[in-house]
Amino acid sequence: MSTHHTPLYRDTPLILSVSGVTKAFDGFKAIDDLNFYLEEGELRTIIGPNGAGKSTFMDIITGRTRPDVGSVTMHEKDGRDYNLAKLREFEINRRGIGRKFQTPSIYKSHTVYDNLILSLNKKRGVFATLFYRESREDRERIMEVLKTVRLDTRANDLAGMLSHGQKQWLEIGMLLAQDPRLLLIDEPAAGMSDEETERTGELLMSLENKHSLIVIEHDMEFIRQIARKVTVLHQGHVLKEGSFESVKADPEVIQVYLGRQGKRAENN
Amino acid sequence: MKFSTEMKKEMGILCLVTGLLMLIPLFNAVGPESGPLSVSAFQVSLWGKYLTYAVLAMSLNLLWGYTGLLCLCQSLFFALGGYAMGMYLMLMIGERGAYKSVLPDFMVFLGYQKLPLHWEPFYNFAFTVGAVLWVPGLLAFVFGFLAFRSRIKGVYFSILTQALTYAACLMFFRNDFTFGGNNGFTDFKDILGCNINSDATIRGLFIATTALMVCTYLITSGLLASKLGKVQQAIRDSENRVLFSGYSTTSFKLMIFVLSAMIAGAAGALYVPQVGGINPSAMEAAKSLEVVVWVAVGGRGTKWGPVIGAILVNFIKSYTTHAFPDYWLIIMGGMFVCVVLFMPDGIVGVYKQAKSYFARQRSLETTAA
Amino acid sequence: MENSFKKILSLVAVAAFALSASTVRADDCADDTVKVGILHSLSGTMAISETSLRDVLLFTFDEINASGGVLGKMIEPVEADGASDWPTFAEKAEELLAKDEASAVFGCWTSVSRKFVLPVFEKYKGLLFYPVQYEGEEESPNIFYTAEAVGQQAIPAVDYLLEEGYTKFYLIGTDYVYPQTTNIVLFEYLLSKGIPVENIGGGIRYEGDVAVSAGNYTPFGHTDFQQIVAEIKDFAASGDACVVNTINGDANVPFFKEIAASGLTSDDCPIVSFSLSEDEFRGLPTKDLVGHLGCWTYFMSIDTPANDSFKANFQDWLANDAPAAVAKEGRVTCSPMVLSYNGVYLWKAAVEKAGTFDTDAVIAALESGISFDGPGGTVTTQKNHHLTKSVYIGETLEDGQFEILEVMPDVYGEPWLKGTF
Amino acid sequence: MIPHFFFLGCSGKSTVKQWICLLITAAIMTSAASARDARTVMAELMQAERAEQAGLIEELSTYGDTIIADIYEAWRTGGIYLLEQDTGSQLLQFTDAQEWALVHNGAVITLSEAEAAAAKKQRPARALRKQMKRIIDTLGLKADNTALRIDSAIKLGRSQKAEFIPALEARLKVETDKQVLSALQEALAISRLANGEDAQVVEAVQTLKALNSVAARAFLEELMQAEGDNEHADNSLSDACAEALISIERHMKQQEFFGSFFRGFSTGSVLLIVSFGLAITFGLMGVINMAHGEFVAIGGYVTFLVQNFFIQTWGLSSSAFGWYFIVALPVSFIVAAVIGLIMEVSIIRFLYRRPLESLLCTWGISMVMQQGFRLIFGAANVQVNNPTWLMGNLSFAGFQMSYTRLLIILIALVVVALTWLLLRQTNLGLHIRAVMQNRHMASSLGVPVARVNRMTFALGCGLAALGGAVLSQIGNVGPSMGQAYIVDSFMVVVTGSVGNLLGAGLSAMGIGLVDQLLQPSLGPVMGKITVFVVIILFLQWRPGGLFPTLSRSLDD
Repeated sequence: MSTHHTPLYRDTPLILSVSGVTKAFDGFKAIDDLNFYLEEGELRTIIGPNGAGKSTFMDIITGRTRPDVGSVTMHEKDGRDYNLAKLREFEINRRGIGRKFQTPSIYKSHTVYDNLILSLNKKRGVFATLFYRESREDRERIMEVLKTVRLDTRANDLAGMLSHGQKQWLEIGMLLAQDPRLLLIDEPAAGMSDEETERTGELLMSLENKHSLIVIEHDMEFIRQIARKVTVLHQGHVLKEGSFESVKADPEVIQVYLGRQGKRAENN
Repeated sequence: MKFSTEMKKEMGILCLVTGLLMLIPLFNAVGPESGPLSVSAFQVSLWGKYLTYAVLAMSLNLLWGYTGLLCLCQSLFFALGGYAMGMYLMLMIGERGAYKSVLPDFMVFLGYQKLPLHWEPFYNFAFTVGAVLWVPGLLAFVFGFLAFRSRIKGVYFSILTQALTYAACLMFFRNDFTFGGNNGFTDFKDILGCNINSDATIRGLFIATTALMVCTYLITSGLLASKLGKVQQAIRDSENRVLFSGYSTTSFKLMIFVLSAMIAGAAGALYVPQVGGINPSAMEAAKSLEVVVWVAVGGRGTKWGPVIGAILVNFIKSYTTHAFPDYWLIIMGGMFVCVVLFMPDGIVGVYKQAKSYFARQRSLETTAA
Repeated sequence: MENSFKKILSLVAVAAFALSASTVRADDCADDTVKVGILHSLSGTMAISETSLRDVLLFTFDEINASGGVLGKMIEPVEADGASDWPTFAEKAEELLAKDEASAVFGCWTSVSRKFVLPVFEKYKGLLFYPVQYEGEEESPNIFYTAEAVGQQAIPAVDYLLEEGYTKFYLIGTDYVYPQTTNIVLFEYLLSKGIPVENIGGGIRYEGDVAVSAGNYTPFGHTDFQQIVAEIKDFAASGDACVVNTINGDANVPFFKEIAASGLTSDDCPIVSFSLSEDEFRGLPTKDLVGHLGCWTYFMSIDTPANDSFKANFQDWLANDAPAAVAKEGRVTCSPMVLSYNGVYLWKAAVEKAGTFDTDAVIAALESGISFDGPGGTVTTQKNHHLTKSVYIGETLEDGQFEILEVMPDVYGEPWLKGTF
Repeated sequence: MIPHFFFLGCSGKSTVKQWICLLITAAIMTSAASARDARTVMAELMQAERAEQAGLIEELSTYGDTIIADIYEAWRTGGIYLLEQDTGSQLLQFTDAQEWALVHNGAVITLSEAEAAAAKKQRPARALRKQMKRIIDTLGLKADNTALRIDSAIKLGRSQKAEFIPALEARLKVETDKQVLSALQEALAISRLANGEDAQVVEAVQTLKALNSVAARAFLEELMQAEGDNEHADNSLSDACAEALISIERHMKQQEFFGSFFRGFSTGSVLLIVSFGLAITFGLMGVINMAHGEFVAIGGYVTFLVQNFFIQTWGLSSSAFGWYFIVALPVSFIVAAVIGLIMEVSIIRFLYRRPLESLLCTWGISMVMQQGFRLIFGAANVQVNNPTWLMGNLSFAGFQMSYTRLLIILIALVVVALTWLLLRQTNLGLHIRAVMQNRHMASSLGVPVARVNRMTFALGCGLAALGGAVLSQIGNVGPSMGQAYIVDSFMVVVTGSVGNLLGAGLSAMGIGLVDQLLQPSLGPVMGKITVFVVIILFLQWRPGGLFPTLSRSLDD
């Protein structure tokens, strides 16, 4: 695969390069000439006002939408590169990219345990699935994940019966069960209590270095808790990139955020 | 583990049902001539017909109940299986038709000089049985591949399948489509050398239908017990999640779709000799909707729901069309409305409903106490 | 587990209930009644036409019972709804024969329903009376066709049009066997009468050199005739053209409304219809149909004492004795109704001649030639299970009646006409 | 009446000669009968034997009196009576003014009740009517109505009778209306094909070619055939005919194409009107309304009842009758809306959270309603007559558009416009859109969700019935009338994207156009099949219909 978009200063191995990506819906550019690079094991937070193109960005990485222009490259550890823009969702997932959606997306008529079985990083073809037999290894792995997301006591309950926060965790657990290289997490703290939010933050931070993470979030407290490096998206391209503090102090970012928030305050 | 005990129970139920059904041909063969225990050939073929409907409902349940795909071309697959079997049966009439020709009557009638090429292989029973499965299967594969690949979902999928059914129905109504047009296939004489009207053949067909039902049941529960069954239900709950968990939902849906089409085709193939004919109205859009209604009445997404729904609805229809010919539509329609309003999970769900009702009562009592 | 156990219990209960309910035979015939089946669609698309036949049958049985029944036994009609669904027809036919042991069954309208019940009647050695004009090409030992064959409807009508000096014929019908057969027979007939092929409109399809289909065909329940009417208008533009219409049932309404809207009148281009009788006119804007033609073996306007008393008795029955479900207002009589009526009386005469209800004996009696002076004149059974009867050609009036233009007495019923011209 | 010997001299091959003979006959007749008038001849004709009729008809054709048309119309539609008395029989006309007039002189007389009862209705024989039609047609040349004049001219021309040529020529000189003029030219040319000199015939062929006369095709073909058989003739005439035919056929093809467009729009409008209600109940509300077809039928039946009310109150032939359709439109809307409201309150409101069960439930309701119609109105179709002002058609650039179809297109536009206004410009519309987008959010913002649901469902049902009222003008009204459209309606709504009214409108038009454009080449059955294939392919290309809704939520 082509690598000419890879930047020259590649000192730490990159896991993902997004270069020159543009995506328009009916003439409206949701993503506009976006460049974005993520290092192996990094935890990156993306912020930006509504309509900045955050979710579309994730859609493009995971193959849900195809970019009009530009390339999205995933770098394997062995040096091979894959153009994600050419792959379908499940193929991208099999390369090790997991995604958690804004609203919890789980299988509500399956038990928590079965939710995780389905997420295990196993062969996922039709016939492999048909003749799959559960091994002890698998069971242990599931119990381990369940402990990580603190759902070990609810393994046999139907997932639909869980609370909202627990559903969010279950979904994170499902991602972990896949053992992905890169996790994309869209607003994990939405709808959680303060305590739950904090625990979620801890969980995410514990994943850093083992996995690469991209987190989209609105909750500033939460971002402060977890943020190492923050990317600010605005009108489909990167407005600013840097530490949480430097971004927070940036006048342009303040303008983008406050300009809007000020208006919203008036409306209310 | 507890799976095995549940499995045993299930098998027990299955055996019991099969046993009960077997009583029908048994009483017909050796039972008394009259009295409440006598079973006439008419009843055997009638119940045979209900059972083919039950299998058809099960095939839809596999798609709609467990995978969440509301397919409105189930009657098309059923009819295709029926037509394949019908072609064999038409050829078996031989020279006993009205025109005393080796060609089926309608062909003589439409001026055909010789048998069309695609009819030739249907002299062979084995080929016919194959065709009963692969013709609907192939159609489902091609159509499903196109539809699932372009992510056609929900009601769009339903309407698309309905359009397919409608188009096929109009096609089969055409006289020059070599399948007999509106009159379809009727007046069969033999199947595998046995007189199709003899009691023994009718019993044989009934037993074959029961066997098909048992097979379908086993396939369904086998699937459900496997991880594939879990993926199937996961697709129903959250298809995108499955996709983002690395499963190619297209392949899974396609496989279920093809399987379901083949089961429906097999049911159709057993339906035709028991009913004595087939014509294109068997694949009308309304027929597919009827199947949906059977499944919904019995209980969608349950193993026995479709069977109970199909048999019950058709039994009541048979009874009321004879007993209350002017009012049966009102009776049936009223019944459907009541089912929806008072039994949201279908007939099979009534038990669960009752249980939760009593549980609530009990808890009320305890709190009161 | 408990759950599934209950499930099975309920299943068993349902099955047992169903089985016992369907097994219990109706009470054995009382000695003084004889069961006779009525097998028509009372629901679904065909109910529009068939319900009237059920009504007239009920009337006929009451009339016969009032005059002493058949062989001293009262007729006990057993009704079943075929629901416009052909497998249901087969099922109900079997039920009537196997369970109710009906001595004779009167019913069916569409050809396909007859095709579906035919094996059942042959298997149970039953007897069916079929009252609706049909394409012929059939002669079952267990069916009597009181219906008009092609030679008793289409051929006389075309003869009349030829006599009137029409030289161009447009054939249109619904795509099923009756129109297809009628039109191909007419096509052969018209050619034999020296009408050139280019004067026969609607399109002809050849299989090699043999014409296998003539005319323009629409699907069942077609609602949009704009294109076809435009074509007919072009066809009729140079005069002396007429239309032979074998469109089925409902679809005639949009067809004639389109014709009326296009300004094509019966003087420009008369339409002769084979599926429209007085009963269908109840649902058609008859003022648009004035002057168009019909051809049947009975018209309500026949001015004979037999017909007058038939009509009066029927209205009387509707007013006083008809069951609640029978529509009472604006009722008319038409050919299929009268052929149903004739069928019952022919059966009665045959039973009386045979002296028994035994089907074989009754069929033999019918084959020997039995006459009945019905409302449409005398009808006589033939050995080939069809009837010799008078054919009437009429013209539609604005009140939904026919004015009789021509009578052809005692036309022989011949089912095998294809390829004879 | 015509002396037989006249024909003896006419046994020559030339048709022209025959016509001359006829002309002479006519001239003699005219002079012989000048003392009589049209009324007398009509009265004689009514009582004449079959053998005498032909002569009287010929005689009648020499009169230009419009009274012939009046009396004939009365005769044809049953307004002429014969009163036989001892003193002799009298022919009477029962006039529109409800009076008895003597046919032979028009004097009004009074009859006693017994006499009136004894009078027997008279009707002309069919063969006579065909001939009478021709006479009436010449009268039509002088009619005030241009459509009648055109009609009459074309019929005269088509008869190819030499005796009409002078009448046509005379009219041509005074006629001012363009369309009538071209019709007259066409008629003259067709007549001259058979009656003219050789030069005139060639000229006539040229004229017909220039006029693109569809009616002339058969005559041209006939002429060409005759010329082809005639070995001595040169080919110029038959060549001219062939050329003219090609030109006419080409013109017809063009007309056909434009005609198909119009028919496509009209079919599309029908689909639109019928499916618009469903676009609301199913598209916006998500109720899979299988009873939609029965609401369409309610519209048809209400129209039938309104029509009957008008007939009972004012009579079928009164001018008031024409208004019934206009009254029926709002009435059917209201009746169905009320029934829809009752249904919503009693059943549908429990099903909003269970859309798939709405299918089963409304399926049941549809069965009950269908059989209900049969029990109330009978199983047969009921008769709905079109108001007279809807009969006939408008000619535009050579092809005809019937008033019914034009009205339907108009109603479709009005329905779309009104619905758009309702949804976009009113408070109720705002509420409807809010509830349909997010029930919970709307409810917590104080929108009266239950009421909005009721109103929306009633609106959808009312629109369905409106569709039924419109259908009553072009199709049948019966218990299963809605069933014929239910599949099409769902197809329209889904192809246009569920929940998008504009999409439904466009898809209805698209389906109508595709259907009508395909029909001429494929025939109705294959045309319809192809439409379904096109829809299937279209949804392959756009899996969410015409205007798919973009959603942020993962599973919708």
